[in-house]
Amino acid sequence: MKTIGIDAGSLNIKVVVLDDNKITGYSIVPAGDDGTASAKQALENALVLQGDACKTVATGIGVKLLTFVPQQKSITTCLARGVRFLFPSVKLSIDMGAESTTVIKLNDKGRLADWANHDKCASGTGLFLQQMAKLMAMPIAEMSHLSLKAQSRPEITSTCAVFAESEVISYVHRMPPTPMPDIAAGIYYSVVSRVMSLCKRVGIEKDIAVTGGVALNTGLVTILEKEIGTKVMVPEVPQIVAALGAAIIAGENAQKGITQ
Amino acid sequence: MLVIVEMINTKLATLDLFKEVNNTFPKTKEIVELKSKGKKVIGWLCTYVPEEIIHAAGALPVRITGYGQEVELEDANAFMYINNCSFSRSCLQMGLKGEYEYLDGVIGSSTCDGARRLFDLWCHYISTPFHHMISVPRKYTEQAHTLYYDQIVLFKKSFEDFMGIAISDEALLDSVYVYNESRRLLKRLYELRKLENPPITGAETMEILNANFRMPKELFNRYLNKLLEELETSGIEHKCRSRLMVTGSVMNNPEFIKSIEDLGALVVTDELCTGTRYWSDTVVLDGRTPLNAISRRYLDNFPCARMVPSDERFNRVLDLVKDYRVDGVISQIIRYCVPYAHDVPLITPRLKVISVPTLGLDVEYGTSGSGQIRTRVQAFLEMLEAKRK
Amino acid sequence: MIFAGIDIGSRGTKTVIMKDHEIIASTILDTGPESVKTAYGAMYATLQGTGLQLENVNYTVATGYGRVLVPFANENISEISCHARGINYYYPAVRTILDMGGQDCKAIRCDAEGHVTNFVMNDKCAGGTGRFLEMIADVLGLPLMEIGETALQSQNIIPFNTVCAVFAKSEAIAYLRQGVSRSDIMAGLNEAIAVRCLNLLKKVSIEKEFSITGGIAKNKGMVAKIKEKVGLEPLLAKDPQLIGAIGAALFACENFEGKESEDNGKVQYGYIDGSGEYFITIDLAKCDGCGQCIPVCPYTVFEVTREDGRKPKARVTESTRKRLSYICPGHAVCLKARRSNCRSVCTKDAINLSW
Amino acid sequence: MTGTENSSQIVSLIRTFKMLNRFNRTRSDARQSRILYFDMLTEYYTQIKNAHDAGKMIASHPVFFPAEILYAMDIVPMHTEMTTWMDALFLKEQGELLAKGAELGLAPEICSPHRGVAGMFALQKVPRPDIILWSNLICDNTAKFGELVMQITGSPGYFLDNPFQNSPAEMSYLVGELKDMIHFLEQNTGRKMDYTKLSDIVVRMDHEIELYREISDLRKAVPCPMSIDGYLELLGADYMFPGQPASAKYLTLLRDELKIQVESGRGVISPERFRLMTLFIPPLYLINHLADIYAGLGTVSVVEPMFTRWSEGRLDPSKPLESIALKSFLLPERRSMYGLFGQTAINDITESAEQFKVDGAVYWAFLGCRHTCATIKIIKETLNDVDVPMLTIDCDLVDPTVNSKEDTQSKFQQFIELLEDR
Repeated sequence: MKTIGIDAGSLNIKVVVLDDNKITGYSIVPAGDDGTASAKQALENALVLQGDACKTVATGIGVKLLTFVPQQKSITTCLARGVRFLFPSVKLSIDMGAESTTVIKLNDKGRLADWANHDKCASGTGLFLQQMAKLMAMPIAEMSHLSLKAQSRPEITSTCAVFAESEVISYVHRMPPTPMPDIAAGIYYSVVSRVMSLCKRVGIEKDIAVTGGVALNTGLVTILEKEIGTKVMVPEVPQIVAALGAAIIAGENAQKGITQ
Repeated sequence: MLVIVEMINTKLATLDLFKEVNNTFPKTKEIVELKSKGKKVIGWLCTYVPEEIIHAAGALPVRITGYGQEVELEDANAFMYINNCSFSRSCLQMGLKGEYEYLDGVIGSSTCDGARRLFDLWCHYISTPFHHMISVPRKYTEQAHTLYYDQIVLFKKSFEDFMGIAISDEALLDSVYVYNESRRLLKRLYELRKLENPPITGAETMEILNANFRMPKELFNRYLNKLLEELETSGIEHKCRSRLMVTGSVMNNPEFIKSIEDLGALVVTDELCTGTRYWSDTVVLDGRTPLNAISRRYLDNFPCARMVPSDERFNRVLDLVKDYRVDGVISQIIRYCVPYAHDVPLITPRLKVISVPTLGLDVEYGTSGSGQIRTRVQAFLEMLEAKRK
Repeated sequence: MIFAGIDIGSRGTKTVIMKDHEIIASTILDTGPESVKTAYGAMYATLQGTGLQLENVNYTVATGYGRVLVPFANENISEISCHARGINYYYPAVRTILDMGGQDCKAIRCDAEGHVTNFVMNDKCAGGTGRFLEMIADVLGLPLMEIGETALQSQNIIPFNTVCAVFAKSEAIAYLRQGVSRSDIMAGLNEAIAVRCLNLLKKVSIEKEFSITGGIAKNKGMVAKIKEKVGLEPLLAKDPQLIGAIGAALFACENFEGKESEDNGKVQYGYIDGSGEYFITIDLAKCDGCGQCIPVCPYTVFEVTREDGRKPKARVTESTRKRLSYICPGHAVCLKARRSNCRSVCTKDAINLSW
Repeated sequence: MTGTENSSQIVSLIRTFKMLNRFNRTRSDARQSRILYFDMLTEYYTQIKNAHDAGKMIASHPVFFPAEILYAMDIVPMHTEMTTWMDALFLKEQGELLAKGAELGLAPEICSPHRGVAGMFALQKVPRPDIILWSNLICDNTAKFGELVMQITGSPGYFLDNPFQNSPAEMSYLVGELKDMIHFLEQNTGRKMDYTKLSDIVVRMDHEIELYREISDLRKAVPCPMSIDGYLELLGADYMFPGQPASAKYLTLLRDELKIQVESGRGVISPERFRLMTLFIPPLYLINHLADIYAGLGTVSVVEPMFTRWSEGRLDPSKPLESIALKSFLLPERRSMYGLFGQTAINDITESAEQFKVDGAVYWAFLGCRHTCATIKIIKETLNDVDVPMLTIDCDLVDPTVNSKEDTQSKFQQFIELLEDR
């Protein structure tokens, strides 16, 4: 039985097609201005790969726009299902998307037990890293392996992303100016310590997974592993975990005969 | 190459001793040594906890302070939530990380929400053997003194049970003498800062005050005595563009004051519980028992912003401004430090009336003066100079 | 007399050259990651076409975020004082200034001479700064220059109740996804920012005349909204971004006059007591601060210091000034005993001893 | 003090309550107690509006303050925080008050109702109180805002110092403080304290505490007969009308209504899918929106351990001042919000969870209330031990700029999905 999950993120729309618990196709399309059109586009890409499909569940920040998908679920529930499907032993999963970071805790049955996302001052998100890379005039990938070469690292403490940026600027404009690798490490540590604070809120428990687009950033994941004290599992395509979860829920709903 | 002679004060050797204590705190040489010899070390949180009683029982009182600079408080944010003052969170973070694991006891006082919640969470999450909370009234009436004295007796009794000894009046008198001596020496130090070109900067004074919370009082008095002699004969004179006073929330970071003084001003006095308010009044016996005299001193001492009526504190602040000929006041208030935040619309007009402007700074505990703070302080100094012209 | 003011902001570097109170050249360039290079680059770009070199500039004042790192500046002054002084150059009647810079937003009160009497900067939250508007322009895919006009075409202003820059950005994205027009979103944001600016201005109490400085003053939508909230017609300079640099140049002019007279005078250190006159005279015009006199004197009588804004000069140390006769045996005795002394070693012949 | 005084905020509040009641009286399913509640509020603010014309004195006081003393001395009480609450709930003009508070120099981290109070008095939107009363029950904000109000209004004031713990010495200190305050009021208002009247009030107060306990017990029923709107009414009844005939009538009527509903098995929401424990107070500016969300998802707030769970203990009318002092220790808030956070506060949570058969808990983390947020982690762990998940939502009480409607709704939806998934 074929089911589909759509995750309407703020920057990308992700679609996963599941056929009897096997991922048979997925696609990632930039959201652009008109979310609905891109969602339909992403749907066609995925569907074209293997004929028609009936059961679909949507999630993500832009979910309200996908009026053409009746069944909608919250991002945390979908993430829980997706992570459980990929790594059954995981208890704690960190989703670092473009817009926000969400940490979810699973209970023994693999269901969502608790979650935490950012307190009032939001920083430490994918967009924050993008802005920092732009400020340092280098691509994110280069910044991440540059950070591994740092001797010491300046403390970037302001919680607000905009002020964290002015702190970075003040490190650049300092006499003597702070070396670039140290600043890159400082940026990464400020992102990681925000994530650690969230993990400590829900309680750190082995095994740990990292999902979302930022999980592809090896420099960040290495620093996170050092801070959290254990290896973390990163799925092959970390961006589609929520969409995968939505597809799984679509299958469950079909069995339970739920359509609304 | 242009040689600019930096005035390195090799003359104040004792100051380096104090800096050594501060840099190694909380695990300083003396504390580790005393612990190994079996001496009890008791942490206290607020200036309404009478240190003399701890000292008289033969234990070493140590003030619990947070990190020396602004750091990421991961655990404390998870345990105490982000909307509590960063002083409490910084202390809790050090406690949770085991930096104070050598403490045999923690004495709290119900002075403000931050302090009392730090005490609650410390008791709940950190296994320090002995805890005691002193309930402190917010008034100076006779009734309030009776209640506070009753609380001090309760504290002495429960502390005696814990230490397994009785604290005699003689022991209390000895402690009173040692602490009064310390207060007199600190007063002499501050008197030097009334001079036209004081021999000591605000940052150096904070180093001395910090060390004073972190070492045995007898040792501190000896060092401070030596330093005062060095100072009085050093002939060092610090010229300054403006004479400033620092007020507001609890602060222990000399770097913050240094970043102000690097701009050419001089911090000549303060109204902090880690400064003037700590040593201001001495214990006066005049016919009372030592315990009663201690109780009266601690409730009537230079008040914290929690006490009502606030005029008692404001008048003393205005006296400091006149005595030290202060040109401008820097009011640094930690976010979510409510007692001091509420005072801003009360104290600022009173200072304005005697034409002393106030610069309000919105800080976190342990800040050492970021780019934004430097800009505001520099603009403030330029404003003060323009006013003088 | 040639004076320069350079304002290194977090976003742009503004430079102004003045000849006796007359602006003869000015540039606005992007601030690069290397602030020292940016400073030199901006200075040379501005001097081009004036036929002047860096050496011809008598006095330079730096301001803005990177002011401490300008190597050729005689002095650095905070941007708050410079903006007050700068707007006073165009409109001496202005008493209240709203400076909306890249990183922060400032409300300044000043007197008739452009001296600051009170100021307040926006608190921890970055809502209402240039950076905030840049983030929103990014999200809406509009060039920064156009967001002002776009806002003016709005029919109904949508409420942005959160002031946090990051949350406002996600709200803007959500509105965009729901098909709300860019002009309505922009107008809604201008409204939220204008309210924040009004609250900031009220903290220093608003007094006529009123002006807006900094890059955002060129944003018509924002200026119109602030005018509506404050209820006063803002007097805008031709180029509001340059006000900081102009103020710095004016300070350069004032502070240079003050310093110039003292520099070529002679300074005497010493005293007369029962046993005679003991004076060491240093000719500031001749002394170039080379510092040779320091090592040669065994009693460390000399030091070289650099007073704010002036070139480095030698002087007698404070600690020895009052005890010269006990320390120094006099230049003749010293020369005989040690074959060289402060006077002999001073190539500019700037030092003279009375005994 | 005659002459027309600017009380525009009070006038519009009165107009709103009357208009609400006219509308409620037309609806057949409206709760009669809610209509009586709005009549009480109308009368309360009419008293304040006409006080000076009627030659009476107004005394402003904060939350958890013994207004019984003022009623016994025939002084018109004005509850400061509740007046800003009402503004946020019904007039939606609190933004103006908060902006004025900021202009006075109050930092955004100060509790928003208190910033609103300072703004309200500075904007002179309410009659000028003749006496400013304040106390340190329950946090630093209530302990500090009084002196600023005195500076703004120029009226004399008295600070009632509430001790930290419930020891005999502290209890007698509090009684002494009450005596001093009465002496101060007698000097400044010319009114004498009528101790027999105070004893009558204490009798009614004791009876009302019993009614609060009964109402709380009735809400243990499945399905639950009352939700959030009733919760806010209960708070208002105790803060503004302690020991008054009106509140006795209201609480009796409410108790009877709930009894009928419980006997007939009718819940306030049907089907009742999730029973929630509410910790602290939901954002007042979102209350109507929240009522819709609760109804839509079939959730109901059955217990609020920090605000509606009174301690055991009876008042003795023969010793009125001792009774009023004791009441300050019986208050539901006293165990978790002021004094040491001990085992009794933790037992409240576990017992409430079991007795009210709670499925989940929502903690409305009001960022202006620092000392309650400090206990979030301990409460969450306590609920975890009894297998009850807890959602924390950062919000404000009256300042709408702190969190958005969509953010609250999406977080709440996620939590319900979590409960469904268990």
